[in-house]
Amino acid sequence: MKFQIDSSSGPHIGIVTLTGRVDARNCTELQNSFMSWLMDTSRFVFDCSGLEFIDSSGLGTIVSCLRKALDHNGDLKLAALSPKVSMVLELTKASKLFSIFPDASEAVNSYVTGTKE
Amino acid sequence: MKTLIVIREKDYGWMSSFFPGVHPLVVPICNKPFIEFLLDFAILAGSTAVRIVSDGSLNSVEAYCETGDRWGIELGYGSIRQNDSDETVMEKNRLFCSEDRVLVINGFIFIRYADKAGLKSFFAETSSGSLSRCSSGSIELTGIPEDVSAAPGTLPFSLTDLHSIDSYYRLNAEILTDYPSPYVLPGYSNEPDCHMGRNVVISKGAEVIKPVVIGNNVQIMKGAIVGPSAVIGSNVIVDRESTVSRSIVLDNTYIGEQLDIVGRIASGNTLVDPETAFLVSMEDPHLLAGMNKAARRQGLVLIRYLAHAAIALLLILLLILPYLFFRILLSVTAKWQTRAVTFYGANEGKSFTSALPSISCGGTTCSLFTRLSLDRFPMFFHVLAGKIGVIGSFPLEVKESGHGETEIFSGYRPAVFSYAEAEDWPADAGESAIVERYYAVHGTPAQDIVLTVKAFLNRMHPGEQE
Amino acid sequence: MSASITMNLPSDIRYVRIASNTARSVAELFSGENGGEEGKYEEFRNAFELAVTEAFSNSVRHGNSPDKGRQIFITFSPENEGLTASVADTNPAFNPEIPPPDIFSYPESGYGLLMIRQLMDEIRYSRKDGNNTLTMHKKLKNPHNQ
Amino acid sequence: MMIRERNHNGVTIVMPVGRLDSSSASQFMSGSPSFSGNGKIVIDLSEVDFIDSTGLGSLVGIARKKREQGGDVRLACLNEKLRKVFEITQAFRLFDIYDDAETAAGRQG
Repeated sequence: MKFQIDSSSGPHIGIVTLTGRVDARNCTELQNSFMSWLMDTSRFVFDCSGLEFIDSSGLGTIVSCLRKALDHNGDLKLAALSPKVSMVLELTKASKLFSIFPDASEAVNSYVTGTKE
Repeated sequence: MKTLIVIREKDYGWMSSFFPGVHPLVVPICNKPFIEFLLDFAILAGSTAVRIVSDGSLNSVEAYCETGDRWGIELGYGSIRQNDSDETVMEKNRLFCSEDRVLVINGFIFIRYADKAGLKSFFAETSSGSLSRCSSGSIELTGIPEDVSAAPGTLPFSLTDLHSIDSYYRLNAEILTDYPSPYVLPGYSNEPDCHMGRNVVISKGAEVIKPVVIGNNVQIMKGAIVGPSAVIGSNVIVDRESTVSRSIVLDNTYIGEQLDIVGRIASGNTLVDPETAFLVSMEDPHLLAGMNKAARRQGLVLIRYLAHAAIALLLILLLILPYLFFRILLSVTAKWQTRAVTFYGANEGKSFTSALPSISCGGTTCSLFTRLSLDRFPMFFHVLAGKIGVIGSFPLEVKESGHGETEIFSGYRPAVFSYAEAEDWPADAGESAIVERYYAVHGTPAQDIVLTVKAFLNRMHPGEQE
Repeated sequence: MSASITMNLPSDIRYVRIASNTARSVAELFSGENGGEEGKYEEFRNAFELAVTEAFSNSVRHGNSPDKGRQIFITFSPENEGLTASVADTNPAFNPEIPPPDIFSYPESGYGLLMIRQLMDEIRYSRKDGNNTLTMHKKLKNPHNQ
Repeated sequence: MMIRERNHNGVTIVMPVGRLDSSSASQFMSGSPSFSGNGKIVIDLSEVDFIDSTGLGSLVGIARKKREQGGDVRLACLNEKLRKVFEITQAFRLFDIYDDAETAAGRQG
């Protein structure tokens, strides 16, 4: 789990790189970190290219992160979902809640241009 | 006529990653094991004896088909080796093949036909040789025809390759929409485009959209949508507000609440996207899970009874003094009454009546009474009598209006404590049903003991949890 | 067949056919009394005979001591719509969980337990007071087709 | 254990008679000179009505020895009972199994 601010294109966008698994064991860590990241920005891109597995508690955490970002007038966009992770998102209907992009840079650009997906 | 079915590991090996531990010949297509399609075809073609030969293990195929008695044919099995040519295969089975005409079904192929009646005469009259071929197999005839004078022109059947999970998925869909009737498993109710097995419970507010095939012992819960184009195996629960369409759900699968299964194959805890062949194994039993068949086995009934009776006895011994104390205390002040309540029993039509104490007092006395579960004390004796469990479903009261009967599901096992109480699940009937159903299929006697203790403690500290 | 049948045999491979034939007779009696018309339960009988034979040979083989007095105790009992056989000996303890041999290395032995496991519905091994007991159960009906 | 031998197209067909079990397997293994050397042989099992793991082990042993020496063994005429043993032990993967001994012998050599 890595966090960096991308301001190359203007607005501060928090890019979170998720790797490995997001599950019951480490989702609290993500939840807590997200609260501190919210101090810096409310616009997020979760780069999931290295994310191999997500379970329902991980999913719940990401959805709650989205809710918090929206509460702060921001957004949380997902990028580079592996087919397996996107199957879990579709299964649980979570895919309907997020804007999903094929890669992180497209997700970042969408904040600038305002395009949706 | 006889039929020789030749099936090699190289043709079906791809199946093992999607259906681990299941022989491809018994993998179901529209709920009917693949081998039955082949046997049906062999029988329609006029065969009285069939031999299945493979370079892989046929153990589970044999366990399923046995000697072929069920189909009224003589069924045998044989072994070949990996690199055997088709010619060698024929030599190894020479005695089987010598006397008669032999139809050789070679490869992992599905045979499609529309006209059942014409097959027999076709195979009797057609001259020997290769009849049809596709990339994963072929159909051939050997031996002398009975009568070639009326040699028919066009083939009354066609072959479909089974070479990828996508081809398996599409075959299911095609059979479902285009040719259901010749292939449906006997015993299914046959409404057009809607074939259902025994003991299918479709809850109020659930929707079934044709075409569908649904197996035995299936529960489709409130608000769930099944179909169009869904194949649901046996022993499947589609829980509340979930959607299963353009999908295949294999036997013994639990599908959790509020899920979308669209264009997928679900089997136990795995989910497959047939198009990309990606497979996800869920670790979360509340999403997708395999159903524990062992828990339903007869052998466990006794063990379960013993576990439940033991814990009931323990609780009786623990609670008898407080119970008597309350009883005497409250009887003196005329606040003790009993009310006979009749509940639905676990078996259909059976019910049991328990004289439950109803106390009319407020405050701490009353709360202590329920906290110690003394309000259910007389029910423990029903556990000893084997009528109910110590943990299971909320017992449903038999009412004059007949209300409640619709709520009874096949896994309903009334008990003193409910799984919902153990899991501290919302007490609303619809909500608690999820947990109860989940454990009805997954519970083990050991788990039951732990959950009973949990339920007992949860009742002791109401409202202290989140 | 309603009661259990017990026999003691010397731990000597020459007695294997007695174990084998008795197992078959017991299986025939049991299946015959439970509605087995001719041939119907042939597979049950074959499997039961073979599994008991394997268990007996295993016991003889593992008791490789010169102590000629050793005995093997076999008990047959009807149980839960099936037949149970237990084979007990006083040999050193063995590990019943040994993995099956790799067939492509042409193993000349080691098939015994694998076969018992495949043929029977349930097997249990216990070690108590210097005795090994292998208990095997086979249901009369095929559990797949009920 | 009795062992009969015959010849078909120059191939030895060995036919054990009786039970192939732990009390007869070692006798069977030393029962025919054709079990060693680089010749190709067929073992006709039509007269074997019982085989156990030791009996199976002896067949595997003969096959291994023959193949190491450049020969081969084919099996013929397994009844249901025997076939089951080959099936559950996976031994079918090691052997060429024929319906009849003559066909097994026929195209060799």
